[in-house]
Amino acid sequence: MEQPLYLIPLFPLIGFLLNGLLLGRLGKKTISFIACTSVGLSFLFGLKFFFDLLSLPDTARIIENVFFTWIPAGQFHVNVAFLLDPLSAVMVLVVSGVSFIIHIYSIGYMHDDAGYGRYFTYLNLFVFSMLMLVLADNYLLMFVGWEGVGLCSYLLIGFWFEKKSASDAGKKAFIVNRIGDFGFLLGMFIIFWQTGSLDFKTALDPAVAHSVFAVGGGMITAATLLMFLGATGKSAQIPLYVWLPDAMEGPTPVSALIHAATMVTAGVYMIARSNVLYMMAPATMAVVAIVGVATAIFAGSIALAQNDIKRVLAYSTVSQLGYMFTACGVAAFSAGIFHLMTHAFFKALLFLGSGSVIHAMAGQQDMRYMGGLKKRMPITFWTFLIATLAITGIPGLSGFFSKDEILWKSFSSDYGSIWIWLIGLITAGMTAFYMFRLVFLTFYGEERMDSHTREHLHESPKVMTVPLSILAVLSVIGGYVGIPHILGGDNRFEKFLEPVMKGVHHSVEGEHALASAAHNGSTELILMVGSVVLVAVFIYLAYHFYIKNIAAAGKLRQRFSGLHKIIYGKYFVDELYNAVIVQPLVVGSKFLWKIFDVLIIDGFINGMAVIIGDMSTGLRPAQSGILRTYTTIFLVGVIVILGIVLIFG
Amino acid sequence: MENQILTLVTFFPLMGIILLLFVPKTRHDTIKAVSFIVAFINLLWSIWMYAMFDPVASGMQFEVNIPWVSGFGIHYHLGIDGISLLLIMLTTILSTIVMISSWNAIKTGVKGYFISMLLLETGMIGVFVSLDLFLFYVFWEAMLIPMYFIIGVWGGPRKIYAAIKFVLFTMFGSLLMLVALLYLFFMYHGYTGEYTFDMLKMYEMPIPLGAQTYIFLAFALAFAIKVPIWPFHTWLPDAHVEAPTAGSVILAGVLLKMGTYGFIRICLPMFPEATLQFVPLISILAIIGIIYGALVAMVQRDVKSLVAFSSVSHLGFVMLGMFALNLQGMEGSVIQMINHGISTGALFLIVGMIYERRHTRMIADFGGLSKSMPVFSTFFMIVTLSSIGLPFTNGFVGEFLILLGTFASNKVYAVLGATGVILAACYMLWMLQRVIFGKITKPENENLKDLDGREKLVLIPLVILIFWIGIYPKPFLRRMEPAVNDILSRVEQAKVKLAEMENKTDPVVYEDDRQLGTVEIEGE
Amino acid sequence: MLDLIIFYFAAVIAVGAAVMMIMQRNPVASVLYLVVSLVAQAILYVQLNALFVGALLIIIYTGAILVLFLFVIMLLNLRGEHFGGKQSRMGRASKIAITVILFAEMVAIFKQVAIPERIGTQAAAVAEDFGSVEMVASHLFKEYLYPFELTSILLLVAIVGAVVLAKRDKTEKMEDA
Amino acid sequence: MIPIGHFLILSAMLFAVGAAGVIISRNLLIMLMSIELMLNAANLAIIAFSRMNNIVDGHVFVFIVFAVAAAEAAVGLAIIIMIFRNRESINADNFSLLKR
Repeated sequence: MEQPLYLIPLFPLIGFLLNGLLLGRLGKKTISFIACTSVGLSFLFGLKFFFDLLSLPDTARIIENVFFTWIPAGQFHVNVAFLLDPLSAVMVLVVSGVSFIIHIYSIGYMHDDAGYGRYFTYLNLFVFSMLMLVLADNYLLMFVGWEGVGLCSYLLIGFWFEKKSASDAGKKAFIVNRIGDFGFLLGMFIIFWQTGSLDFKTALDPAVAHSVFAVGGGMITAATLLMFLGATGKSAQIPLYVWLPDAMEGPTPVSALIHAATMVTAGVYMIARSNVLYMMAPATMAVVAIVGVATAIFAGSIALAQNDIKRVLAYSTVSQLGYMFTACGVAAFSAGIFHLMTHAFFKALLFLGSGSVIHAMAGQQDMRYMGGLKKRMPITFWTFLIATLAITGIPGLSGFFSKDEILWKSFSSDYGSIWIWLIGLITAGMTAFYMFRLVFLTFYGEERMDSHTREHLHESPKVMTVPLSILAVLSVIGGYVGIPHILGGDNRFEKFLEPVMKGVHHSVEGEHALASAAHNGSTELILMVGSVVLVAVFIYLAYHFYIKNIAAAGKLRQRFSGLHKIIYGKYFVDELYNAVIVQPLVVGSKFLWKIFDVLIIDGFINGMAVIIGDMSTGLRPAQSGILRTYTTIFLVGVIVILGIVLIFG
Repeated sequence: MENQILTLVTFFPLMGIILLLFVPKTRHDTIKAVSFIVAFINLLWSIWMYAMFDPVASGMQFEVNIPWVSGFGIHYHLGIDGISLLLIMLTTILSTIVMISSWNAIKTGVKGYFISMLLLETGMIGVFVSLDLFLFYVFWEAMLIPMYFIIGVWGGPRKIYAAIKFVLFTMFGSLLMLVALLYLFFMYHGYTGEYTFDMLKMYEMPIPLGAQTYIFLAFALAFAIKVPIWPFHTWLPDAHVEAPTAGSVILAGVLLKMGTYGFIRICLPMFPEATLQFVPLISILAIIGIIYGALVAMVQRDVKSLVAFSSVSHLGFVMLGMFALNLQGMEGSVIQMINHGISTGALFLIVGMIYERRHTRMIADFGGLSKSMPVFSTFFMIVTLSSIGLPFTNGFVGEFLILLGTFASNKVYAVLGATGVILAACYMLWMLQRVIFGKITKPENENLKDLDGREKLVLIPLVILIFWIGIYPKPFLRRMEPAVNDILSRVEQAKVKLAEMENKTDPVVYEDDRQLGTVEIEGE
Repeated sequence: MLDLIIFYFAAVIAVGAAVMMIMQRNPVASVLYLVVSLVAQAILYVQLNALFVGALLIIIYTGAILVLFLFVIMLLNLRGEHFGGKQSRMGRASKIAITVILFAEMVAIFKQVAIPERIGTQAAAVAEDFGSVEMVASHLFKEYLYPFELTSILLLVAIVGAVVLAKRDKTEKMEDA
Repeated sequence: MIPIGHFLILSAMLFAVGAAGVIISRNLLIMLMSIELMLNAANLAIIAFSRMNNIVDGHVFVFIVFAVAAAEAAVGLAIIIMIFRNRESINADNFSLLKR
């Protein structure tokens, strides 16, 4: 079915161009009107096409829109073309919906900022790029969005460019992402030269893929691993997660939109999109699952000891993204996307809530100087609490359904194992602990801020609290589209995505996993209850340390001061990268320049020049400058030549 | 008229010089206006030519072939295919832009400067249209002279050193080329009894492998110095740093392309067997250039020399793609030539603009310009990003096709080459951060004037091209495809021939070689 | 016989005047000796049936070039100290030796290279109008038209060059100001 | 009649005298005159050969040489005037700036 899908990304692009080209000439109202309307329109068009899609029969749920030929070179041929299938429909709705809410929120949050117009310009560009990413019908166009969102992330992290830490963070994000993109590029090359196309239709056709790749073969493993490298960059997984915590230098709505809800999930989307290929490379699947779960617990543990409210959330995001990759790694792609969606709601809410807090605290981000905000900012508090409950997986809220499905799949799937499940479970406990630590430190207890800040504490304006409320609602109900069978639901979300997950159904193992899932109903229930109990225990622990017995936390910290130092220092990974990669590169480059270029190559050249120059100096007296000497020598020369002619001629 | 379009485009700037001779040297504005108008009209001619160019036909178009020095078989033989068409367009566009950009920068010797610029334009276009080796050589050398003066007279503090280094490096290579060219001349006579320098005829000459190797090396060295391929690059940073802005733009934008064009026009189709043998060597040097240029660029303190080293890196990509010897790689290589001309040219213009304001190019002297010069910073960022190769800018199309092609021919090369993509982001963004981001630390930077209308006029066409090639490169790719296919078919034939030769054990090659030796003596 | 006498007469005057010319310290005297030498050479031209060219020689040289020399000498108002002192005897002797060797070699070359029988003997009779104005002119304006036109450009350039060189440097002063 | 060889030897002699003038004299004017003399010596040879071969083209060459000589004298004298103006001398040995 052909539909004008380009309407979805078109409006943010127009908004970007309008705001960008007329920068500095528009009033704040106009700017925000343009920006919000454009994103709102694309959300509406997204909805329209989503319902168009629903009206189609299950098996034919694909809307296409070929725009023009982008790069033709011999057999290589790539279009600018869009594709809407259930997977991208989910993404489009999440992206444009959350973006719209955050745009509204930003009107309030950024109101007093000097770079108001610039901010919305970048934000619209981001939405455009992200929609390109999810709507693309081939890998290359997806890569355009992929890099485009990276660029916007760079611009928005470094939004307050006068702060060196901000522009540093932006640069770091871009370069680390580039390392991932390097993998993405090479992965694309393999896919193109093997399947002859970068179009999803061809390259991701199971029949084509099976005809050119051997299951578990070197080529497919290399391709998927390289693509996964791209995903680790964009979605902040080990070893390329380091940029995301630093990315918190950007304005908080940006952290909510880009670094929690949408951009960082692009890697998950990409892997889910390429499920056909991933399912053919079991080795890669194992790597994905292990990296995912390792990142989850690693980042979760770092989050335990951070004091900056946004950093806790950032590490939490890394950790939750780890969950999503774990899901992909155990072939539960739709569970990963499900978690992606619920996470987008509650994590955006958490960030916006923290933004509201920071706004009220006049920029203070350190939780040690907060406390007792519950009374002063009730709406923020309640919405924040809902999101916290959602992320910890309290039954009935969205996070519960998605997280539990991942844990169950990692236990039951043939690709999973009990160890992955166990680590995932511990991470869930950690999540509960650090999230409630955050809530208790921020909203409960005594007010630790200075008196000046205290006087100015206030609830945020409506333009900020209404988005919070909307997201809170979504955080609660977002999970009900995918109630698992065991709880009496029929997991409509997974069913809806089924046509895209061709790889899962194509491979025998996948079917087997599904079958076993249906059979072990009681196990699933037991595990579910177990994880809820564990979460409750950790919430109590947080309550114990940060409300009831504050001294105990300090004692504990002293007791394990070494461990605390390591965790607080984020395992010193940044320092390690700096010492092992960055410094040698800089020093080596200086060596190449000063020693190799200047000393050796130029030394050789200039040395030749000096030698010739010295030889010439030796001959210089011959050039006396006296005209008659020259003519005399000239005549003697003539005589000699004539003589030679006479004698030998 | 249609038949003479190439002659017109090539020599129209010379007409401008004649006009300029009648303008008194104190009337600066008239001189500038005349040169700009001449360059602009030439741009219009070239656009007309572009419009008339048949995009699907293979072979040369607008051919002109009249005897020049008939005694030696030298012909005035011009003609273009898709590759040279694009390079000519690049030349005329950059030349026009450079005329505007030099408006305020040049204060002394204005007349001589603009005469040199116009002469340079003729020389550059001449190289791209010549189909006669002798004519090619004449233009190749002719363009050295104005460039020498532009660097040596209107350059920076070490201008003489830089100018002489530039000329000596180039001359060293081109003398070898001259020898090789004469060798070919006599060899062709030996085969057919006809004296000619005609490239198209030389394409058809079966050159024995042994001789090909040496001639290829001689030509390749001349071109490699011009490109420049590592390790022949050290003249480039010096020349760029010392040259005036316009000189740098033309140098990076067009002059370097003459080297790569030489490879594509002469080395590949004329010596395909030798080319195949030298693929590993050139590819490895290109990769070293990519990585080395990027690394060294990273630690530069002068913005201009940073951009100069980034050129080494980018030209490494061009060479890598070309020697992938497949359609994607070579098309990417050609489009990357254009891209590099646009992006790096724009970067040099931008550096020049800031230099006019602050009279320094040291990175450490800047910082926070985004605050005082937002428009400037926006342009700077766009151009930098295109240089990094962000999708939907021109750089991406080129780099992607190059790496795609290289991947098909050799995976290791592609992987190594792709690291350049990462490093490009490193050095460019680091530079960007130190120049336009951060706090304003130097009081001089606080009240800098943002770009005026003239400067915007200079940059906007380039930015439009950056996005045009990035988003809709089809018109360009389509025009070059027949030409690239022509060249590749020659290389393919050579592949078959080499394979046959390996199967047969009798030394055909050596017999040919001996025959050649006698032929040569006859010729002399 | 008469021819031979005239030849020797003119030859001796030509060489003698030339030698005197280079021996003079005063340029005015040199010019006059050069005139004498050239007139003698003109006689030899006539003997070689080159009547027109011989006439040109006198007109152009004595009439134009040497007058130009005299003008310049008068203009410069030269005095003795401008000419420089004497030079060493050794230097002069060696230089004379060089010229003598040069002469000898040239003679030897003529002997060796040119066809002896034709050089040694008198040339064959030529057409009546050989060397006449008409004949030279028809060659000049038919076969050698381009070189002739080029010559005029050469003269033009020389005039411009001479004017530029000899005039006082006004432009430099203007640039200084 | 006179054998051509006589003229050639005379021409050589005049040429040698001119050359001697150039290398011996220090007076720039006389050097210039010597050059004129050498040109005329060559002219004489050309005329002689022309007569010998019965080709009148030689006369045309002589004609062109006259033009060259005139041009040369004009430029040469202009240079001498300029030098004299700047340096108050026409002694060739005084102009050895190249040596430094």
